[in-house]
Amino acid sequence: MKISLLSFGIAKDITGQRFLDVELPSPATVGDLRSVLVKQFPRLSELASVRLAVNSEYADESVFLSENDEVALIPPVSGG
Amino acid sequence: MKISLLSFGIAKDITGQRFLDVELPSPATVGDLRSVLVKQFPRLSELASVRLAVNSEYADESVFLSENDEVALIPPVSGG
Amino acid sequence: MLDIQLLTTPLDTQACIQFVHADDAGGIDVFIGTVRNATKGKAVLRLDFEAYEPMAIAEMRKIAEQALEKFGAKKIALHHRVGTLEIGEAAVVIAVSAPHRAAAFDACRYCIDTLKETVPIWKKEIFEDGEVWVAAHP
Amino acid sequence: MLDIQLLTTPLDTQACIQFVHADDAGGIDVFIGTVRNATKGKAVLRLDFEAYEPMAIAEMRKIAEQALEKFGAKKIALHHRVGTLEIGEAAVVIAVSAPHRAAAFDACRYCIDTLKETVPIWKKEIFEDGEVWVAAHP
Repeated sequence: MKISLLSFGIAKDITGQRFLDVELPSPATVGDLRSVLVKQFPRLSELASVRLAVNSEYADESVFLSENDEVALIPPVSGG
Repeated sequence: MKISLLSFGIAKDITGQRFLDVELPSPATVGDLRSVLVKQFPRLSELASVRLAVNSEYADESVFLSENDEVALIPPVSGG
Repeated sequence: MLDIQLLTTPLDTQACIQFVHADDAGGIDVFIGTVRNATKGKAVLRLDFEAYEPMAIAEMRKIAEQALEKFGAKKIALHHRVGTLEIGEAAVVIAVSAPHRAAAFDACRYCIDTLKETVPIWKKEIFEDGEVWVAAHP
Repeated sequence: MLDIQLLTTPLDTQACIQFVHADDAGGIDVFIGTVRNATKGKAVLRLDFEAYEPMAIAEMRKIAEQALEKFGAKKIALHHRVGTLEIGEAAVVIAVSAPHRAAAFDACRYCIDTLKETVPIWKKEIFEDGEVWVAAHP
């Protein structure tokens, strides 16, 4: 299935693009997606943290993804 | 000796005037003045607190007063 | 850097914020104390504030100096109003800048908490059927 | 009552204060986070903020709703800016009104502390000789 991946902040510098389509074998969890991304972009594991948000909500590793979910790579936030 | 007494807030309602001259036998402390005032204006003792300030500074009971000191009766403050 | 004022005119929050603004401060905390329309469920019409002016200013300055020193704040503006205030008007404005936000919050709170204990200013609540000096009696 | 905004234009502190003003609130606390001219002794030229906008607004709203509920605050305005900010400009303004001052301070502090942990907004510091995403690395 196809997931839309959004990258922000330093995660965008690492993936090289804001929008990226990722192909995953179905079923797949957030944890599975993380493994794929860290393998493809090893510098993600150098960050202080990387959270994943599914459809604008922080998501646990165990959450199952659906076709066309919008997943965002959230590196350490620094607003305020 | 003569002390100038200033009264504020409810203390002014009790003494009846903003400015009052008080005659005291010399030497006299802040505590002595307090005794005189409470005798003259018994309703002062109904207040939650009455502090005395000498020349714009809070003063302990043991402080000696001087002729022409300005003493203020400070009932419970409620600024802010 | 302090700006301490006792005023009979409406307080200017923006001026307080501008005073404390500094390029090396990352956080500003501002407290505004306004006149509430009720006390313990009873409607308040307005408030009268009076102050022992020279001592009030001296005590406000002491508090602000302590706050700069205790919390490492950069600048403090502390304005208090006296006279008659209508519902919703500001009685006090305190603005504090500091390098980091915790110091700004802590210093601002220290100022208002201490002001309410030591600064010789008195507030009388005017009701439909009478008036009361706040906190006078136990 | 909430006013949650993510803006590309300068923040209006006075509008935030006016929004939270209420006749039954006695205390307003306001936090303003401004761009400092240095980080760890190194001169900062300016900051670039970017946000995951729909999620940032949703998270800001969650935080403000929690603050209303946890502390009994009345109204909260929470404005964050994105884009390029110069030294001294405000990146965030949070205004909170509450019946009493402790609740206003606590709710305001809760908002900024939580915002800095959960809201998807990122800040890049631009120096003379390079740029750094703040807090990205351990």
